[in-house]
Amino acid sequence: LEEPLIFEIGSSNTTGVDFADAPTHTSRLGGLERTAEMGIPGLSEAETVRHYTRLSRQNYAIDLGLFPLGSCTMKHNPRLNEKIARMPGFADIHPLQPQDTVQGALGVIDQLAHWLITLTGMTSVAMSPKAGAHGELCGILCIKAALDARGEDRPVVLVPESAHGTNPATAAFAGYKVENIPATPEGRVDLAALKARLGPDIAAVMITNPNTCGLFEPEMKAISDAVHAVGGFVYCDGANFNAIVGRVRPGDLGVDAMHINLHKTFSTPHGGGGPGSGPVVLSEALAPFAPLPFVHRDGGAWRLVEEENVGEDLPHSFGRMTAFHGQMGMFTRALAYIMSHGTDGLKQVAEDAVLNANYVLRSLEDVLDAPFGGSGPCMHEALFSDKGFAEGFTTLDLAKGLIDEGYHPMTMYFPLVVHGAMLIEPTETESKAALDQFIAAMRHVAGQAKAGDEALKGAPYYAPRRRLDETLAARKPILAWAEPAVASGSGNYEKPGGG
Amino acid sequence: LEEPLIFEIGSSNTTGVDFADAPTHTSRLGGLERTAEMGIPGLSEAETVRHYTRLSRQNYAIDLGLFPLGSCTMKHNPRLNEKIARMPGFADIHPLQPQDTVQGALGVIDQLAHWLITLTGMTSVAMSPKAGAHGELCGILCIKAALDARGEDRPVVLVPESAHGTNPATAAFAGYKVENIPATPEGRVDLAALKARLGPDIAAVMITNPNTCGLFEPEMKAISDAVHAVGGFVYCDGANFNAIVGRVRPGDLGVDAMHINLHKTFSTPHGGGGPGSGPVVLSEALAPFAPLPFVHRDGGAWRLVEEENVGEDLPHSFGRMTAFHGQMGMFTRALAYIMSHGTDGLKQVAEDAVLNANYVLRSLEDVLDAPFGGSGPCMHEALFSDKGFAEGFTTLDLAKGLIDEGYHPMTMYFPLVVHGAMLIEPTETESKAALDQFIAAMRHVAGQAKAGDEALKGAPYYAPRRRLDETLAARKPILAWAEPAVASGSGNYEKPGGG
Amino acid sequence: MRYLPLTPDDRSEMLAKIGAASIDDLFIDVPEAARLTGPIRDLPDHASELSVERHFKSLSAQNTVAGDVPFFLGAGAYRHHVPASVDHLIQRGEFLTAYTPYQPEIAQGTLQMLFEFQSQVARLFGCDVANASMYDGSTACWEAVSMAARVTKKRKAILSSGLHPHYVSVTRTMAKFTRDQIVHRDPTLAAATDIDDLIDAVDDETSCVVVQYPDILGRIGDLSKLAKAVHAKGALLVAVVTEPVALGAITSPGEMGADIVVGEGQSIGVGLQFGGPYVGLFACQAKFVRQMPGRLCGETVDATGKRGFVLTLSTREQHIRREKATSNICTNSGLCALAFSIHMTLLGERGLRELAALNHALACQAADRLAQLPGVELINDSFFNEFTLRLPKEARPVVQALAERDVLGGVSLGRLYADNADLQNGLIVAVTETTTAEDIEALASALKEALA
Amino acid sequence: MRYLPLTPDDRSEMLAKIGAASIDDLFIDVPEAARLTGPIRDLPDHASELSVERHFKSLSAQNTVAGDVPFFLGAGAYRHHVPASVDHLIQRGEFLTAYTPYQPEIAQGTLQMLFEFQSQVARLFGCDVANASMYDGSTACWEAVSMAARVTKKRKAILSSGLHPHYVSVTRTMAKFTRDQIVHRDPTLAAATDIDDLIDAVDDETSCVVVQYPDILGRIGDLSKLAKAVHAKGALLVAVVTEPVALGAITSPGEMGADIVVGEGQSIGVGLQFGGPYVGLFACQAKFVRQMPGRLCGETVDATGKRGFVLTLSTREQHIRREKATSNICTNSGLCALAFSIHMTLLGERGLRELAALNHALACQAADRLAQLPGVELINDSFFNEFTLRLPKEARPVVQALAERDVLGGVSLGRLYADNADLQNGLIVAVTETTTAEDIEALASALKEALA
Repeated sequence: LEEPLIFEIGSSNTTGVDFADAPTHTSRLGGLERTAEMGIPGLSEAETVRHYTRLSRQNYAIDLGLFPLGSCTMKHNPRLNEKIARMPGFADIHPLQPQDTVQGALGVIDQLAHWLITLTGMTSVAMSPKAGAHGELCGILCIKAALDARGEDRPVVLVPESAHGTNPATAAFAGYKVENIPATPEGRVDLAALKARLGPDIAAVMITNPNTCGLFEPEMKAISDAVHAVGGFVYCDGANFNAIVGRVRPGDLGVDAMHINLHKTFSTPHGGGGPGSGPVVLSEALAPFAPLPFVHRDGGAWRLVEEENVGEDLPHSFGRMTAFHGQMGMFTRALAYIMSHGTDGLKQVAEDAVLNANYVLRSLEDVLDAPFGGSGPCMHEALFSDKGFAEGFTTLDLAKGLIDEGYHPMTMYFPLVVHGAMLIEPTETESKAALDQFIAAMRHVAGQAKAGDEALKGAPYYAPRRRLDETLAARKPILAWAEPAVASGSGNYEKPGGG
Repeated sequence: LEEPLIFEIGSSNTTGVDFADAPTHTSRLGGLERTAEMGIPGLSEAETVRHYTRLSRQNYAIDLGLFPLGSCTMKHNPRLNEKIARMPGFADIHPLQPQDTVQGALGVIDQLAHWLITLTGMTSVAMSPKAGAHGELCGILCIKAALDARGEDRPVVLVPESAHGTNPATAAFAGYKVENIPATPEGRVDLAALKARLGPDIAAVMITNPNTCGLFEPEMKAISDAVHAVGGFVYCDGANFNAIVGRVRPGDLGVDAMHINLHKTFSTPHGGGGPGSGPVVLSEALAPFAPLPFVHRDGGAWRLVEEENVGEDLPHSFGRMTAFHGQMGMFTRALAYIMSHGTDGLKQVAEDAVLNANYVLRSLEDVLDAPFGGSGPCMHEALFSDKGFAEGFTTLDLAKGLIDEGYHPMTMYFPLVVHGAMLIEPTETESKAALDQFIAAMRHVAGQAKAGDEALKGAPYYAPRRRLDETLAARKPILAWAEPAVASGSGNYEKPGGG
Repeated sequence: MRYLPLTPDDRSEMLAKIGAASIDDLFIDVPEAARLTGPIRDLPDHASELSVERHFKSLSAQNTVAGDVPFFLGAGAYRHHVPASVDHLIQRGEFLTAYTPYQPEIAQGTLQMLFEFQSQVARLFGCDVANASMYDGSTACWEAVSMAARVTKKRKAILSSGLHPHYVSVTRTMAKFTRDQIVHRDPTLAAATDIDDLIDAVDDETSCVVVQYPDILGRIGDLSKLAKAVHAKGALLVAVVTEPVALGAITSPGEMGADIVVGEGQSIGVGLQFGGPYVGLFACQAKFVRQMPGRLCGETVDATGKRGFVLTLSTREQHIRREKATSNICTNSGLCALAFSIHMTLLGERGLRELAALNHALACQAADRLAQLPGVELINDSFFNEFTLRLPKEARPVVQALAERDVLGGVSLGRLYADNADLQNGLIVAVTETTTAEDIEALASALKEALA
Repeated sequence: MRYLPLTPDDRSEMLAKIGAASIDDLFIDVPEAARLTGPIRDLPDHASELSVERHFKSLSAQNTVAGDVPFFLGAGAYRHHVPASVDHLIQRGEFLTAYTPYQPEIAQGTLQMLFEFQSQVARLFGCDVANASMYDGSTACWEAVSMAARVTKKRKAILSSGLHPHYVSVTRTMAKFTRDQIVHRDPTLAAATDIDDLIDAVDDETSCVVVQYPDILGRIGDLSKLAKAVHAKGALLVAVVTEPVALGAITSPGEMGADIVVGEGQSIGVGLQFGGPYVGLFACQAKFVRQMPGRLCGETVDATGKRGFVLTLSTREQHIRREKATSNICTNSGLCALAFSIHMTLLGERGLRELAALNHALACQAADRLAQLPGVELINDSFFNEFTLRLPKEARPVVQALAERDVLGGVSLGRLYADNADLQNGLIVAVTETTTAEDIEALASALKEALA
């Protein structure tokens, strides 16, 4: 059964919520009482539950199977963390309650901050960024504020070719000119080329380490030293921190700022696209410029530093990035994750993540080209290219074929430095049996792509939808529902009962 | 992907639960320390979540669609009730806590008891029965105890041909001889035949009203009077109470005992087969014999009447039917349901249940034989027969065809008085659009059965499994997992990775 | 009404299709005199979710929550930590809102789970087969007595004095009507179980001997000799396990020769819930399978040869056999069985053993600590996670006094055996992995005060 | 470790396949000096679920839960009753543990939901299109300012004095780096909004005027004239809605001519959560769609012609455009958008109107009751569910005093405008359907005491 839209089954006059009668009163709405109908449909509770239950079943999810998206780190989301986030003392408190009435919540923020600083070997952490890209922005703004404080106007940020798209976008959003750093044939930052470009116009270098080719940057400290030597700062994209957590501290490598995607390393659920949370750890040089608000331990009590009392604590703060104090619901989950794993568990996370990725790399390199496979072990993700595919067969075809094998595809066409890139990150929460099953599926579709099996071009066949026309969607955008008479695009819909 | 058994993917040495280390101690296990391995497999949490999530997706459920099982009353299960049942004051209290510490829980039981008595017009209610059949047993035992108290030994219970299987089984389980009462051609109890059989050997008559043909017994009061006239009791199977809740009180019809399936009328979730809950309302004549325990309101406090203090309150109680006090988790849900609906809502429940069933009856009677369709309106379920199907085509075929249309089949081959019976109960929580869609599907498969479409014999084609070999299962029962080398029945299984 | 989707317009259209003028026309079979008009007495109209939730929140707050205080109650219901994933999974709509799996093609989720559950229970109990669950331990116990009578064609059941008194009550109630003979006496506050007495009591009329393991006072007795004695008389040994976690630490009844092993599965996955719903476990050796009560799930193949599962051997059941069924049972405790099975899968054998070891170790600590109190005597020389103390005074008011100090200190034997003067000073104390050292100290100190 | 499935045997086998002697061989790229050996400072080994849960339970208990006391806080975050089915549905693993729907064939659940969400938000705000959500209202507000600059190619934004001060802060912070010009002053405790001032202030350099509706003090101003004035200068009108429930009672900004309407969606479905995660709403008129930030879901067809949904117009986004993107945003607030959309579906237009009517009625009751207190003055002559009182003394310590009486009595303007002496006596009081008559009385009486 196809699931119709709520607009096709609901009505403005139906509701799934009952209310007490409103007491009589004289309206004081400034003369702006709503008169026109909005056209927002309602459903009874039974219909609502069924609609969203059915919709959900058209999704792939970690709870259904391995989710090998490189750089996205789709690992198991512990249900304990969901339970904790819903405790009334965290879920049902207002961000502007008097601080005495939210000491436990401030304690969660401070405890998580403590572990993030400890794990990264940095000086402080800004907790309020709402997601990874927001954290990047926070880090770049700290750098800009620090340079402003020095009275320097450095216009350029250097970003490797292989960086996440958010890196150049963030630097540009903050007003910087973005220049690329080339990669070596081994998939790493070209240190010589970098050094050659460094100078007084360079505000910062943004590096991802482990990088997006799945490799650790062994020259990271040398890079940092070179950047610092010309007065610039080192921003590290922390998306891949889970590969080294408990084993390497970015602070020891000279990093000045790094965001941590709590949904990656610390497994808060991704929720179909968010919410994220992107705390940014900062070096001593950048710590004074961190944004508001902040939690401090002050004797026996936790205290929130906001605009009103910032002077004493953070005179150089660059300001506020968001209303309120950040993603509390993600903080509880991440702290629960850290406590559950502990020292031994976190180290094991990094080890198993890397072990699983290398196992996939070595189990597939005879059937798929691994451009940096010869460089040595990978970190937590294995990178392949489309070299050797039959004429006209692409990474996209292989990915769609994988859907029919029961899997979500890997990250495709990223990093850009590898042709038809396939970036596979199994994560540490997959069992060997699950990996073996996935490897077998990969070998099957790789065989099809290399043999030029025409059936692959039509895949997926067994998903809720066949390949979707993305060009049509962009050329004639239909972004909101309209009555069928108006929106011709809805004409395909068959009314229920047509069975 | 096929989902393997936990025994095929887990191991005795894997666990998804962490524990604190046990403090050192000297074992005092009576010399019976476990030595042998049990062979119970464990999985990590990630694997466990995935296993059960995947398994769940092989089920049909109300949350996915209309569930037209006649007499089973599969209606929407409100999520508020799930939330309430999990409040710590109900979910995390022990049945033997001092009564002062569980006053709110006793209050729930007493409040629910109050509404059940009010809605049925009876004198009291026994709350402890664990399910409908357990409630039947409770009612029959009350009757037996009452007869014992009168010094009468009446060996026979009369049950209509159309009764639920539990009725005769219960009577037999309690030591009674069971005799059938015939039905009239209009699908009702044959009052004349019943009267002819009544006499001093009759302990009770067990009637279902509305009956299992979906019809109200208009002569119910006359039946009760006749039974009472010979000194017998009237047991009413309350499985169909939802059709008349708020509109008819069984107490007004002379009923002496009736169980109420909380998961039917009051929508506690069925959970794939239970738990149920079967409180039994009792007439004045039977109330003194009700089982222990009982909740009484005693001044300002609620008091639990158990073995120790029963003398004063219920000297004639027939005893205890179960450990502790009944299905607390179902009581909270049922009480929340009653309060949520209120007077207007409960009446609407009965009206809409009956309206929906009649709509289905009249929308299908031109394509399916409705044996009692000419008798007038039905109550909350519509009954059809296989009359008119092509040679060799059965109700089972139609049912399996309905699966491919996206529906769970109706109740089949019940009641026994109709050939190839199909009993359809849409319930009040289905919308008209949902009914129309279901009716269209029914018309389609009815057409196939009447036309003798051979494809129907192979249905279902699109379910997680094709028709299963039930004969093989019964002839060579495999009821527990064994290593494949031993249990040849597991030989079909393909190891993961065979992709 | 948020749960009722029909609109007034829908209702009019539908009545028109039916050919009825009003909804009352559909209730014409109800005699005029029996029709209710006007509101239901005292019941207000429908209420918002917010107000219903408030009502229950207020009732909930009137109860002392086990997790909020030092807590030591057991006696047939145990407080264990249930992993959050268990409740998450059982709330999936496809499990929660499914019916009994009579249409196996679209119920493989429930069926495979039941097959796994049966297999877990059979292995846990040391039996060949188990059914797909029953209401609870007490009703499973009666079903076992009833089954033993069917198997042996004898009608005298001997119940151990160590059997939970509620289970004894249920058995007596049922037997009163079926006219089975029940032999039973109350326990005594002694270190040893009554196994030797049972061996003496079993005779040629005996259908079964029912023994609880560990027993109501927490004592653990070796069942091997008893099994031999029972079998020698042509009777069956029925073992009852109210705390299945114990079997992670001690040998199972099935391994010691029990024919039928029943139990209460609440400890694993289900939670306290003030006594219900719980989940009855029922296992036996293979030769008795066709006399088992309740639902059974079995393996088979579908039309294309794929493995699948179905409910089977239903010729034992009421919906097929009607008055000739082995039991009148229809409902099982499916969702609780699911919770049990998920929790057991999370534990696995290793986790179960670790859990059991932790329970036992903490119980040993508690027993030693409490036995130090003046006038307090530990009855047991063997126990798992529960033991019985003899107090220097009646236990019932002591429990009350502890509750007033916000300590839920155990179950008094006076609550369970109101009429037996010899038992009034007995207090059953249960300790699980949820018990902390501070809890034990809190009990010790409150008990000392209460006894002073 | 319960979350890590590899066994020691697995690890050995896998290392052998890889050809590595030990796990350290896989970390050879990490320079020796940077490798950590030994434990993580102060961090104990892994902890049981039970002990982690206890830790958080204890922290949770240190907070005053809004639902446990009379509660009147608003100012950008509102406590509404969220139906239980919302949280049930968002916890379905298929929603909770899915990724961004980049593979549309197996993400139609999330995609169709986003399409429905976009449609709901557009209709609610009176706009043509909405995006698939943003972090929160404050960041959506800055994105709107930034978008207006792109559309108009001008860099001066005029912010209403009624705009939430956190939103002002965020905008100022960002503008400081982008060198946009921001015009803003603090509000005054007057009955009227500053709409007339804004009309006077807009000039040819203005990219946009940003106005909150209802504003931070709860006042409601007609935006129609403002829209005309803004458009006359070639600028855009950006409206900010921090309490979307209000739009069930009053005309939406889009209907009055706003070009971009952004808002905080937390009120509907999401809950308070101490400030996050929330869900930013972003809608605009059709002609601006290609300048929108964030993710967009659009309708299309699959290879067989079936309707389906995809993320679209991604040439605006960072993963395609990199440094030329409209925003650096990657993540949205998908799960909160789902919660919003489910709650909105349950409400429907009828429910939203009923909810809004109830909020307003109770707020009127509260305002009238509190304005009776000696020395207390109601500032607003218009409001929805939130209004501002002028107290006879500084509000901040009064709020503290109320908290000591277990009443969470509102948000003091001193907390929001620490440096503005004129505002220190202001108290913002919010009232929703969760507020009872008893709550209002409790506040009135506690406030009377605190002011005495």
